[in-house]
Amino acid sequence: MSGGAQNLVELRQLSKRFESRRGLFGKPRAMTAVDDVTLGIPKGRVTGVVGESGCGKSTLARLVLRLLEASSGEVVFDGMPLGQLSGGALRKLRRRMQMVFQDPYSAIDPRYNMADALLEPHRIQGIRLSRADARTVVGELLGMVGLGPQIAASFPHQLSGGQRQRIGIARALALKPDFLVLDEPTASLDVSIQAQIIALLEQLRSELGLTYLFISHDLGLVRYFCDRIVVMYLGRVVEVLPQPHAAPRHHYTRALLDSNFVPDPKRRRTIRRLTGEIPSAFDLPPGCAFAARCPRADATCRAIRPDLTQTADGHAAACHHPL
Amino acid sequence: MLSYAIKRLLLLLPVFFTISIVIFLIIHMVPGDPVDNLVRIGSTPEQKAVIAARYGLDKPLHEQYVIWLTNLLQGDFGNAIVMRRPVADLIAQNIPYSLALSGCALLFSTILGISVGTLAAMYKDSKLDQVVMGGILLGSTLPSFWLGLLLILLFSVQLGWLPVSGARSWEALILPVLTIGLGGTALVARVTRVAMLETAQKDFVLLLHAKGLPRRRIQLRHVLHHALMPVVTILGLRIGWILGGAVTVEYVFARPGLGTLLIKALSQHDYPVMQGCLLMLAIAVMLGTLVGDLVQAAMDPRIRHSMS
Amino acid sequence: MTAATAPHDHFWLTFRRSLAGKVLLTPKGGVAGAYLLVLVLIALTAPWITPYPFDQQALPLANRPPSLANWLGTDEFGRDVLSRIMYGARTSLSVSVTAISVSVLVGMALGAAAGYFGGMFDRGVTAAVDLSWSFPEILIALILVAIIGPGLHSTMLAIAIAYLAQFTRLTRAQIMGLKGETYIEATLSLGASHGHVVFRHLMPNALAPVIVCGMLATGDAIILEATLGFFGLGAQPPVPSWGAMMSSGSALIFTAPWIIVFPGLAVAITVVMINLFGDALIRALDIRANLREG
Amino acid sequence: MALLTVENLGIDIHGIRPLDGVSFSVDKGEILGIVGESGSGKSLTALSVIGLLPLIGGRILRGSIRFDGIDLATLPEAEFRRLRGRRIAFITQNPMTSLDPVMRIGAQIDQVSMLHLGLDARAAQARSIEIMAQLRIPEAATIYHHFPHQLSGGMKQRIVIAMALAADPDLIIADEPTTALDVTIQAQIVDLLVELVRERDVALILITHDMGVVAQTCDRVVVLYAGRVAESDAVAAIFERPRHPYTRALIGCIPRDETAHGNLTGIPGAVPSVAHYPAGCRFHPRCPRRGAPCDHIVPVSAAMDGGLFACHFPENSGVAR
Repeated sequence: MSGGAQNLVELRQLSKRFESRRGLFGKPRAMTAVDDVTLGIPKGRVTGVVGESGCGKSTLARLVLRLLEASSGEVVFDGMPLGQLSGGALRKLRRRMQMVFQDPYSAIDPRYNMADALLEPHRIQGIRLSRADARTVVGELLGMVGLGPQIAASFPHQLSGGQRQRIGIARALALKPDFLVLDEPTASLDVSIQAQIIALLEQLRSELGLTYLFISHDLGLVRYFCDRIVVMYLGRVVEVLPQPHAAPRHHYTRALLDSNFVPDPKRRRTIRRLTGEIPSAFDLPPGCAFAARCPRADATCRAIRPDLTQTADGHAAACHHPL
Repeated sequence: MLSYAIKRLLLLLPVFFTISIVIFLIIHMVPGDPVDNLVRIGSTPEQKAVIAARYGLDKPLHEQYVIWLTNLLQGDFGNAIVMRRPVADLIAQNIPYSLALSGCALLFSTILGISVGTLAAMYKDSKLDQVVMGGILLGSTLPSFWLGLLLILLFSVQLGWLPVSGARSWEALILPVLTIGLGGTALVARVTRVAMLETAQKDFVLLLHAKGLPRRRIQLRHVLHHALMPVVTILGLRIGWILGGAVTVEYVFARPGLGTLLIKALSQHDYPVMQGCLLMLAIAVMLGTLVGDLVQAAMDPRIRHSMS
Repeated sequence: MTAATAPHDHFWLTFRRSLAGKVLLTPKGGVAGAYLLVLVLIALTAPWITPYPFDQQALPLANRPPSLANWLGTDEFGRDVLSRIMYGARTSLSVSVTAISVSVLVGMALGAAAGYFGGMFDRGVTAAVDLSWSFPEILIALILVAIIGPGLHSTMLAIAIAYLAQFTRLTRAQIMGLKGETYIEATLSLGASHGHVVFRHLMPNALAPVIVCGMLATGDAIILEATLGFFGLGAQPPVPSWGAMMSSGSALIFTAPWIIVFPGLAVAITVVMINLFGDALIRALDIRANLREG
Repeated sequence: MALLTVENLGIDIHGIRPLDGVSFSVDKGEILGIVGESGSGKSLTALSVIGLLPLIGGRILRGSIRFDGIDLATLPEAEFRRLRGRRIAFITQNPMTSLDPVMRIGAQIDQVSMLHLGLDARAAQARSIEIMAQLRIPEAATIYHHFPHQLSGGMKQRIVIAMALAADPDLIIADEPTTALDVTIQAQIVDLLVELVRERDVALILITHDMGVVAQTCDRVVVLYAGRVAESDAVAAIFERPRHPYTRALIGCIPRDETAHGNLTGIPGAVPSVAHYPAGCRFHPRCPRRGAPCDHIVPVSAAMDGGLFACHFPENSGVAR
């Protein structure tokens, strides 16, 4: 798509609808969690996806790894369309694409000690290890994420949140994948630990040449960590920033940026209110989903859904009146 | 609220039909020819033929069911084989006794259980709480028929205060109600206590304190309201418990009632009576669940709104 | 306690931290554990340790109150009540433990399948379970015994079926809850099969509450067995069971109350002890306290 | 004399002591930020000030909490209750769970003015709707009759704020009022709170884990670490010349536009739990500047240029490492 870098993963018109029904007599309703997303994830880079709750970023993360079946569209991983793979082939391919989860507290089975947790990926993939090899593998993985070998015998409840998230990362790396989906990996951690984990992820990426898809609600963090930023609102991609500090063209991205609390009292933001609430994903308006809250919205915006249009520099925005 | 009630009622229809099918099938699950299960032993082939024709036993099963159900809905429960009377009469005769017993026991368990559970929660870990917890343990573990016998032994035989059995006076109701009520009270008290303690941990209760409301008002007005919701659920769902208790207790106290009738029918293999009794109990259980749901909906706007 | 910890101390420390230690070292758990152990021993060795054979009749000695010769009195056939209670423990325990074990196993299989795979199967199971759950176990058991006929085996079957709903419901709820845990998704994302997820993660984690619930239900099953026996639908004479003893004794409540008081006491104490033990177990395992409300 | 002065506060909860020697003050028209990570004791500080420690089995061990001449630490519950919600209001962290789900929104706000101001139902309703409108709740008169589950998170938090304002308090304590909300909604709520303080001349204690929120809103800051005050100062001073190494590290944990790749490192180690507080300075195991006395001598709080800090080797103060 952009920047010349080859895409490791490509999403083509990916959509996911959830059907639900209120009670036995309620009308069935469809919620479109991810709506027609087309996106390339360049190899060896960090692609960030940012948005608020209900924007579909976590669903997108699961669609990319086919942990959820897409309603339509497809995901192509390194030239292989995931949707056409058989169950067995997909399970094999999972070695190459892994995920780090938001909640480190429930990401490890409470009955497993860390050595067992770290060896589970091998066991699942049917890789037999001798006792000595297993010990080496555990030691290496722990070392890779900055933990000492004594951790191997501990159980999850004996570890801090930061340590658990390191184990989560080590498990994801156990099978030497090329691609990691990071689903808000620091959202449930203290800020001092969040920064540690981000530093670790940066280091691992440069050492192992990994490709990341980084999901977050924190624009400040995404702007620091990512090479390219995808902004989502109510299931749709509204803007793709080719560089993290590119000036936003979509009004929603602007609003997100304005809502960011910069840790500098000398740069206090002037109070600029974004009125209105995020609408329910169940009954989306026909036009631009952001129209109800947008200061520039007019009749066109409310009636016609703007397409994601790209300019030469790889910058894309879905807005009738871009900034 | 009314539309909610109607919807809940409609939801019960499939349940009713399922139950009625199960009860209908009982007679076909018992070993032997269904006709033999519907007539007295030693009946003549002519008598058998009459019964078979009446119940359509020569027709396919689903037609038999339709006949049976149509009869039922017209109030025809069939004839008792051993007791030799219309089942409907037997039920009509016995049901007031069961209603009185179950109603009183339910009232007793609810009022006592909620009060005791609330007190125990408000004074958690105190002597009072420990006594209540002990009572709950005993109340929920003692076999009810044995408890009934012990109460008879104490109050009727030793002290001579109350009648041993029968249903001739209101005094005769006291011991049976007590016997069932203790188990029910224990159940209600336990649920109330746990629910009160859980609710007290909620954020909104902290905020009520922060608003400066008096502790007692928070406990009795806000926390208790929430604690009663699971109590109502349990009571609605397990109203059968009370009725089940009534079955054994009626037998122990030799009271007339559906339970005694059912046990009698069971031991005499009087299948039409059995079916009739079970159907009545099933309807009671369903109504119990319905009332529980409606009370819940009245107490919680989220439930009311969930269906519209 | 310095670096040189004696082996004895080490054992003690390990025990104190183990599950058994956490249960048995509480006052309630200890007393209940000791009682249950003794009861099981009595049930196992009853034929050799009872003062009299359970069926030794002596009509001249009928309906005797408790005495030195017959500590708990004799019944209407002059049989020793204590000996029969000890023998009855065999019946009551074996019936309830067998029935509940069967119920737990089948219920876990049904509940796990329904909870994990969902769909139509789940809806069917849930509907059946909800239906049967709102009827008291005693009623279900009575009907089943009425259909298949009285006796120990039908009692067992009736109890097993009567409690099936409870374990299916509980297991399903457990599995549903665990399914939402991140580690299940994490395991799936590693390419795990459904079998791996169910048997290596879901079932082991769902086990503890179901076992504890089964333990508590064993107490209820003893009552249920006794009730069926009381109605004359359980163990058939001359096999002694606690319920059957009370059934024959209920007519004699005015003249020989001991025939009915003591077997009932045996039921009551046993059930209380099972509950105390279960509570200690719940605390030691740190399971939700409201497990009991289903 | 400030409106609220907390001095040397220490508390006990079931035998553990999560707060130790906490001091700060706040005055009318001022926003005081109390910032810290999980387990720093910031929420317990709030509970101490509104006298709700007993609810979680805690009690004040030592120190004083002086509010407008009254010592709250020794005030009997009956009198404290008349202050709570009346002169000191509280805003909780999670608006989703902070309202009674079975009670109409309006009634929950009315409760406060009826209880504390003695208003009748009609007057209370009028007042509640007026406050709701001031908080820019659209169609306040309609929302008044709604139940909590009919509102979004941001709207619920406005209702919680309306409850806090219902009796015209002098001091508002907001415990992470925006943490559970979406980014754009967070900004709305924070702006609303700042506006309130400026317009109504109330004192606001804003408890947060987010140095960004502090920088954008507060006048003064107290940085808590493991139940003790690491540093307190005016907000500009704290960000310009942090003296405690923890303060500097905490600020450095938030990426800014100019933060270069690889410069976000976090603080090594983990936040200690109450049961395992280290001896001496509680930050010393994670501190880049630690020296000989740090692991056994508790640093005494020192004042400099209007700020306070508790460190043996402070930065920006001329003390050599």
